[in-house]
Amino acid sequence: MSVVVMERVVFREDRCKGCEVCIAVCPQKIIALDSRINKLGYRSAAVKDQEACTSCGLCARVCPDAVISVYRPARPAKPAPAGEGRKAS
Amino acid sequence: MSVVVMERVVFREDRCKGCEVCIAVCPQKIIALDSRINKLGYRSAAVKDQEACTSCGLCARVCPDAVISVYRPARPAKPAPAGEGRKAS
Amino acid sequence: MSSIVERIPVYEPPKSLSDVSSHYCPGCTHGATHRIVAEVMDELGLTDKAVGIASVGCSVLAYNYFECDMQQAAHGRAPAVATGVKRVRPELVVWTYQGDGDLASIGTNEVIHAALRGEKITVIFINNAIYGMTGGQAAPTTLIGQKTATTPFGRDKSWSGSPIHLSEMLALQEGAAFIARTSTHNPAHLGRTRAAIKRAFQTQLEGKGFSLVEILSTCPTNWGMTPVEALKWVEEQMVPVYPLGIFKDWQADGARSPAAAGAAAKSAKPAEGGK
Amino acid sequence: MSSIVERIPVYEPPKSLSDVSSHYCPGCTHGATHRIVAEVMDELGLTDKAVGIASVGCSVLAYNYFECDMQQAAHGRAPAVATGVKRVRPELVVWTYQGDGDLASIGTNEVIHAALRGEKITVIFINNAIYGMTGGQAAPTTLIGQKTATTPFGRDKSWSGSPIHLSEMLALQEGAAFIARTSTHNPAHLGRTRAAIKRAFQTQLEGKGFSLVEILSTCPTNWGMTPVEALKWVEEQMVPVYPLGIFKDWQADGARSPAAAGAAAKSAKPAEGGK
Amino acid sequence: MTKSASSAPAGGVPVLMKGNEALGEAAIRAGCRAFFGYPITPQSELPAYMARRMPEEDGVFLQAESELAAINMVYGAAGAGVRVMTSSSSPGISLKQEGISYIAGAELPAVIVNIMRGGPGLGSIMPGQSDYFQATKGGGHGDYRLVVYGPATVQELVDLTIRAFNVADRYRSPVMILGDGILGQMMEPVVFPTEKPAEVAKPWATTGRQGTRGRNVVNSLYLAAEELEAHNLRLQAKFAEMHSNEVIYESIIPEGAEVVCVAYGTTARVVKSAIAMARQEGIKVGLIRPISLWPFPDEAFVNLPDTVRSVLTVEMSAGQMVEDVRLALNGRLPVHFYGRMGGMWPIPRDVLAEIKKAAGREAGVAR
Amino acid sequence: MTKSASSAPAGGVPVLMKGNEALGEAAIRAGCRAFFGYPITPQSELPAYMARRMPEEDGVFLQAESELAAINMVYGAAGAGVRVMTSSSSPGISLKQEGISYIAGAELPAVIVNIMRGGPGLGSIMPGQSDYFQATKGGGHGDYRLVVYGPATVQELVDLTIRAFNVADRYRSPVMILGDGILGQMMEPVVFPTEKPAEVAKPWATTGRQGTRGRNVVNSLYLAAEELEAHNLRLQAKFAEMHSNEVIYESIIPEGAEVVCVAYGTTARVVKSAIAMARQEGIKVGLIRPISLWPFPDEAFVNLPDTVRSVLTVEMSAGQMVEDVRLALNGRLPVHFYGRMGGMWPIPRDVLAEIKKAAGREAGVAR
Amino acid sequence: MQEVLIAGFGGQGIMSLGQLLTYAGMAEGKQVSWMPSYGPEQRGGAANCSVVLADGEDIGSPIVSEPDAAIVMNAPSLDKFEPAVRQGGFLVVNSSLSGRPAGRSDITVLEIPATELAGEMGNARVAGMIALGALVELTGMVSLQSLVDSLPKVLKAQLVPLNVEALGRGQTLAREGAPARAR
Amino acid sequence: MQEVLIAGFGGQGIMSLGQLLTYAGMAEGKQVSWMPSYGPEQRGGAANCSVVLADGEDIGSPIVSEPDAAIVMNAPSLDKFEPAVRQGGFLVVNSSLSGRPAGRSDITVLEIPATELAGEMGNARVAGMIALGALVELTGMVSLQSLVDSLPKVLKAQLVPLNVEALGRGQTLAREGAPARAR
Ligand SMILES: Cc1ncc(C[n+]2csc(CCOP(=O)(O)OP(=O)(O)O)c2C)c(N)n1
Ligand SMILES: Cc1ncc(C[n+]2csc(CCOP(=O)(O)OP(=O)(O)O)c2C)c(N)n1
Ligand code: SF4
Ligand code: SF4
Ligand code: SF4
Ligand code: SF4
Ligand code: SF4
Ligand code: SF4
Ligand SMILES: [Mg+2]
Ligand SMILES: [Mg+2]
Repeated sequence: MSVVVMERVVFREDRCKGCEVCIAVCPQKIIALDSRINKLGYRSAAVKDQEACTSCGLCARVCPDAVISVYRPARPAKPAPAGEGRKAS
Repeated sequence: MSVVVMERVVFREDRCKGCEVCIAVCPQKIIALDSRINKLGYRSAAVKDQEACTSCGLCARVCPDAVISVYRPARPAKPAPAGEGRKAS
Repeated sequence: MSSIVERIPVYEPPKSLSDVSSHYCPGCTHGATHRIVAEVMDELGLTDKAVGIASVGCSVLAYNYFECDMQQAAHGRAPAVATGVKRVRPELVVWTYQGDGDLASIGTNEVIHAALRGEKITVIFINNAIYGMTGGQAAPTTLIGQKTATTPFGRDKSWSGSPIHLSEMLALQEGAAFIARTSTHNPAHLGRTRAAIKRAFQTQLEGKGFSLVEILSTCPTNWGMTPVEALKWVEEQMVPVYPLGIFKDWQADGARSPAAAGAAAKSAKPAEGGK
Repeated sequence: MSSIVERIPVYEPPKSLSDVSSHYCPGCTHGATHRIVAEVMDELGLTDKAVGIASVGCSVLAYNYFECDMQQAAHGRAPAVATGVKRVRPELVVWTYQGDGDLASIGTNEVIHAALRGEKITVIFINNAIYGMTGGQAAPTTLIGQKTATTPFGRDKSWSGSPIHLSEMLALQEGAAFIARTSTHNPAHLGRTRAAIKRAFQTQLEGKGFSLVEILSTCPTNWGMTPVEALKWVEEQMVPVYPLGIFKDWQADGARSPAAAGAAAKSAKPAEGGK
Repeated sequence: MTKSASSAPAGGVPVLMKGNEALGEAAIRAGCRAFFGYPITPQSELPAYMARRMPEEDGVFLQAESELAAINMVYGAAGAGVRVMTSSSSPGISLKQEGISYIAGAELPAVIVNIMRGGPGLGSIMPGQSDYFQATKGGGHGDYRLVVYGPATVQELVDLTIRAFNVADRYRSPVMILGDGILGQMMEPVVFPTEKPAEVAKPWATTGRQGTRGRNVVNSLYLAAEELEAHNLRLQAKFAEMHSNEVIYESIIPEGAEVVCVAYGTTARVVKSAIAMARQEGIKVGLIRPISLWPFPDEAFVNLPDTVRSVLTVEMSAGQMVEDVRLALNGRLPVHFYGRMGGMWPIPRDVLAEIKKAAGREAGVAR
Repeated sequence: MTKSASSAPAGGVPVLMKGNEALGEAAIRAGCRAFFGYPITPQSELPAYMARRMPEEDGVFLQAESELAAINMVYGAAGAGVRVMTSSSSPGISLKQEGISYIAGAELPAVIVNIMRGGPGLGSIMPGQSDYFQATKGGGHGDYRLVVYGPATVQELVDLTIRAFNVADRYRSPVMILGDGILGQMMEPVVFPTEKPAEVAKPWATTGRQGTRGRNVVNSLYLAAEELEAHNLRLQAKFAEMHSNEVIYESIIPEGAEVVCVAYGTTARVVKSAIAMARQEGIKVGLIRPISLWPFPDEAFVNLPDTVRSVLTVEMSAGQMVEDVRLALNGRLPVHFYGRMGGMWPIPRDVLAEIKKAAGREAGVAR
Repeated sequence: MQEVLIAGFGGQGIMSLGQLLTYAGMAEGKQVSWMPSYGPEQRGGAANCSVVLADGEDIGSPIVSEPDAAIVMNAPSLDKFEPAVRQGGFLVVNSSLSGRPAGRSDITVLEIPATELAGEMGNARVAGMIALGALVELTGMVSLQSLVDSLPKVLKAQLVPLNVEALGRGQTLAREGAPARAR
Repeated sequence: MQEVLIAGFGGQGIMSLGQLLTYAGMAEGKQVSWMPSYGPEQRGGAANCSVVLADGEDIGSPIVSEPDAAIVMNAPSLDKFEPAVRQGGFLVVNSSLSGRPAGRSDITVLEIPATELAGEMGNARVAGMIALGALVELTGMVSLQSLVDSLPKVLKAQLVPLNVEALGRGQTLAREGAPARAR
């Protein structure tokens, strides 16, 4: 399957419980709850503006339901803040 | 009942288990095991020389079976060492 | 399946975490901690040689969420169950996942004696200051004044005592090789939690003795807060009562060596008494 | 009955001790400690308002040896039984008498949580490094290398861990108001034991919280020694492993105040860890 | 959600309450002055209720660190002479078995509540009746018996709880309320009595000598076998007395009954519904509902009419009380069994089908 | 004093051993590789023996901090796929009830030894048989059964211990050895087998996935009632299979027997002595000796000769197994009972007197 | 005897609805019982309760397996309980979340977009009250007034007015039979 | 079948005596059993053991209530077990500690001042061996040689010679019948 390269943040929306923790933590303030209810009965979180994402990974690191995967472009447009990558903690 | 005044140390011999702890602790080395066996089946300890007793109370304080009572004369011949009386510990 | 990917993963869910939706409430940090444990298992390559022991509490279904072999233990007895596994299969990496009701109330004896014996097991201890699963009763970790189903007027120190500091007590045990308390209230602390869990597993891998990480956690449902409020409550209310840090670390030199830490802890006795 | 007595008692058996021969082995310090507890009961006038809780161990028959009301508790549960009595009759003086198997093995949970709650009870804790009554098995207090029925080759630290220091652990609890460790190996130490027991009862009388005195004791029978050798073994082998002293004292100022003692004990954590 | 009552419900008039909460209130009205418990579903409303109400009554509510601690706190408090209760559900009751044996051995009055769930092991939190053996035959060690009540309605739960305290004191013996999870969770109107509980003198209790008497001792140890046997004979005499005096049951045997059902607790209510359905189909069916599970109402099985062809026992278990039914009948009638397990409950339609089998109205025989 | 063997006793030839120690050796020869226990009289020689012998066999002996810990260590080790045992005596076995229910619920093979003493409560350290109900009816919560063996000689203790491990593995179920204190303490010559135990594959055990399979889970929780019921039905099917296959008993019914005695364990030996005395007085008496106490040998009671007038059950209890005897007979014969309690044991002369009563040879009827 | 089942998921106030009906029945002098049933989740998950109302006779089983009347507030509840309703009985369906129309023709079915209507009223949590108002109107098992009078027993005072309104809304819908399909 | 009871107090080596007899019986090819009984004390207190020896037949009760032969080493044991000895049986009494002479005339009684004699031999603990040597000589239940051969199973090697001597002493006393009162 091919992947849309420019999606830095991918939400498995049917796993989201709408807890809003990712929303609170995102430095870019680009996550919000969807209006539609997923099959768990919750409004899922989603990123409104993929372009604004810095791939900082904070949302993924706080999500209690492993909903979120974060990527950065192979040649990063904006480099992710140092020390916040997966191997860095 | 009248009491024999000169007995500074009184052993309830039928309670003694012959453990020899009082013997080990007596500074005057005047306690020894009797040869006869008491009704518990043990050789009881007894004081050989009441005169030599200083009423120091150590034997009574170590006896695990509350066998021993210690007295001093009303007008003490030799005063008991300070701080070893019943109230002192 | 394969595709030309022009992006590099910064974060992807760990493979040791089962690909299922959990029963945890929205925002409950049980989920985040599960994820972190699974990350460490991935990193250290433990999935194939680990046996996890789920306890009785909200995390009872942990046996559905981790990809390693799992056992489900009776309430409070996970350290005993882990001992049983580890003693007969010392080559395995055995760990427990326990709540504060499970570990700090009914199961205090089992965890203390496992630490005493220096059992080479790793304990993940979720301190959320409450009994989550049974509907929000007081735990020994409940804060003074905190309202719960069984302290409806707030925990009263003169009646129920003060919050228990189990990590500090365990650190006194010579058999305890690594004891730390961390928190989940923000990404930085989640990172420290991950580091502590990793060190705890390494402690076991290197055969050094008992390891435990106490993790300050939320229970938004029974605290009656939103998940975000709950994280803040951890930071503002719990952290001051439960100091974070490493209480015992076999790796560290100086004051952190087991003997020194024990000695430091034992220094509570200043002088001979009596008289 | 009365007679003209020309001698003054220096020492007479206490009235709170029942006038019967005990079942204890020759030279066992259970007897001496019983006597001392009874002396303190006499001195503080407790016989008419005390309820003693006998535990399961050689001292199980303690209910025959003290003149106050007594209950006999299940193995390890004396602090829970004492809690039951004290909570419903707070005007009584409630105390337990427990061995190290009873208190430091099967009953660790009950004593820790009684201390945590600050139960206003007094615990007399007999540490003789062995299970006396059942014929000399290892206790958590057994010394490294000590041979017992269940450590026939000597207690091996790598297998069974190191001796437990329960008083130090209990001193960390805020609810614990007086915690001390004393010994029975000579008259001076018996005197300190008496002083500590008195202070423990006073702690309860003044409503300050949980009090406990750990008393290093002998078991000549299961140690395979004469009583006199056994006392020497306490002095030479046990005291170095189990430091004597007061670990917590609500009366004392400075480092001995509960908060300070707790803080000192908690200082085992030197720094935040985990990156 | 029910609003939590900030004070006692009125007596003498019906109030709608959850079984678990009504049980707590009943205990308080019976003079219970101490409750020691540990949370477990499906009985957690009971400790929560006690946490609110006990302080109002100057009573003690204490959440123990474990079920073990709770039952031993009960031992202590009972020994000190107050009315005391503990409650739990199946796994927690298993943990209390040693303590229950001690309480029975030391002859202490106490009330123990088991709101049963599905087993074995951790099982589930759904209702069950599979702790009947444990309750009635002695889950603990040694020869002892508990009076065990199996209430079927919230009102009966209240009435039996009050009775339990009285019986416990009368015999100096622990009494168990054995309810299923349904009873604990359901709401029904209930009327609380207005009378104050009788004061019971307990000269044996460890209340401190207070200069008025010799030492009291609470104990279950008798090192000499002769003494322990004598103690046991005394206990057995007491159990025999309970057996004569404390049997309670409900028996409805219509004339011409073909089948008699036996069931207790909520199951008996389901069976009643099934019996009503059977009646409409022209099948006459009786019901024996043991209320005291121990002592078991053997006498209810003595003079069954000749029309009765067989007996059908229904339980939320794999078949436990059915043994007592067989013992009571001693071979006089065939005994069928229908059980649901693991948190499932029987429904009237299925019970009706079993009744028909037992009546020989349909092919097949219940196992 | 016996000198402690520093290594295993020889196999194939008689050696004189204490019951408790022989039991330990039998377990080792059955492939038991882990023992978790806690001291209690009158079984303490067993852990002490294991403490000496296990290290020689590269096995695990660990003194747990409590009986609770011990039974849960057994759970862990059994779940990890090794043969494992624990032992205790009455009060300690009560503490293990929750754990036993978990082991049964999670379907783990394990051997649990109860060397019974006098009860209830702390009771005494003298021998008893008053934990029969607890062992056979389920002292823990939920619907489960243990296979329970009641050996009568040290040799049988050895043979049944070995059998227990095999049966436990075959059914993935805990098996209990229910001995009385006499059996644990006495010495008799015993012959140990020389064969090695069979290796049993346990593909379900949590041995680490090792890259070879998916996750194994050991568990007794089934939150959905439907699933828990299905699990229970599976368990019940297994118990039914045990009931068909695992009954063992000894039956000696002489021609013309007037009375049949029923007894297990050491009591059965006393009864044998009494039967010999009765024979000398011309009274023919039979014996049914249940060896598997659960499953109970109902079948032994089926074809008793017409000459038998009544059955006499003898126990060191207030009457527990007697209920199973009555269930097995289902009213066909009157059942008498003679019991001693609290650490007392019956002696042959007194049993003889009860036999005569049961035979109607003397006035008075046993209760 | 009226046997009622109310089903949905946690958070929909299912239990309070049942309790309200129970209080109302009690106020009218009926025998009553209420019995909850939950899934394992602390939040969310399936939830239902049984209510039995009886005149005179004692209540047998407090667990309703064949309801005379039922409210189903979501799709899984519709699937599970529609078939259980006794022939000739009543079923109120929350069509906002039921996923599909009900299929039974031997019972009276009333479908109401209750969650949407509640949303319009400003609080999605009153959806159940709308359904209950409708059910009571359809069946007459208790009077609406009894429900209204009992509201303070299950709700905080400030919530009462909105819930009275919701009950009324349901009553009206049932009277109008629209958008119900009463067959 | 020979049923033997050996009684005294803790510390007199009662249990080892019984075990020795059991080993000896086993060595002679008999069925054997040994069964101890203690008081609650760890040290001191009453102690007795039952030994059953049988040829061919299985052993029933391992607890001896009516012994064919008994040794009583102190006064309480004499009081308790003298009446129990089967008519025509044998009783060896340690007259050093028995407090009173035995009273039965329907059994063979041998009274030996065993503790004193043992003291003369240098170790009070061999008193029991003297009594056992005597009992075996009186009854012939096993040979003295079998006892001697079995001694290493119950004693440390260095104690064997003294105990052989004690057994022999008992044998001699029984042969001589003095100071025994064999009635
Ligand atoms: C023996 C026993 N007692 C009580 C329970 C009920 N119970 C289930 S979970 C739990 C406590 C949960 O609290 P905690 O351990 O803090 O875990 P959390 O749910 O907060 O994560 C209790 C008491 C049980 N299952 N078994
Ligand atoms: C539940 C239970 N487990 C075990 C025992 C057996 N038991 C009796 S006393 C004892 C331990 C005694 O040791 P300790 O407490 O140290 O007292 P000591 O005899 O040394 O004074 C044990 C394990 C018991 N009676 N009950
Ligand atoms: S990766 Fe960082 S910036 Fe991007 S959505 Fe997540 S938190 Fe916001
Ligand atoms: S943190 Fe996870 S579960 Fe919570 S809202 Fe964000 S994506 Fe959803
Ligand atoms: S009082 Fe002192 S001197 Fe006198 S006998 Fe006792 S120890 Fe010796
Ligand atoms: S200390 Fe006491 S028991 Fe021991 S020998 Fe002296 S008097 Fe006797
Ligand atoms: S109840 Fe609390 S601890 Fe349990 S899952 Fe919900 S939020 Fe988490
Ligand atoms: S066995 Fe040990 S602890 Fe027990 S009475 Fe004897 S010497 Fe004291
Ligand atoms: Mg918690
Ligand atoms: Mg000890």
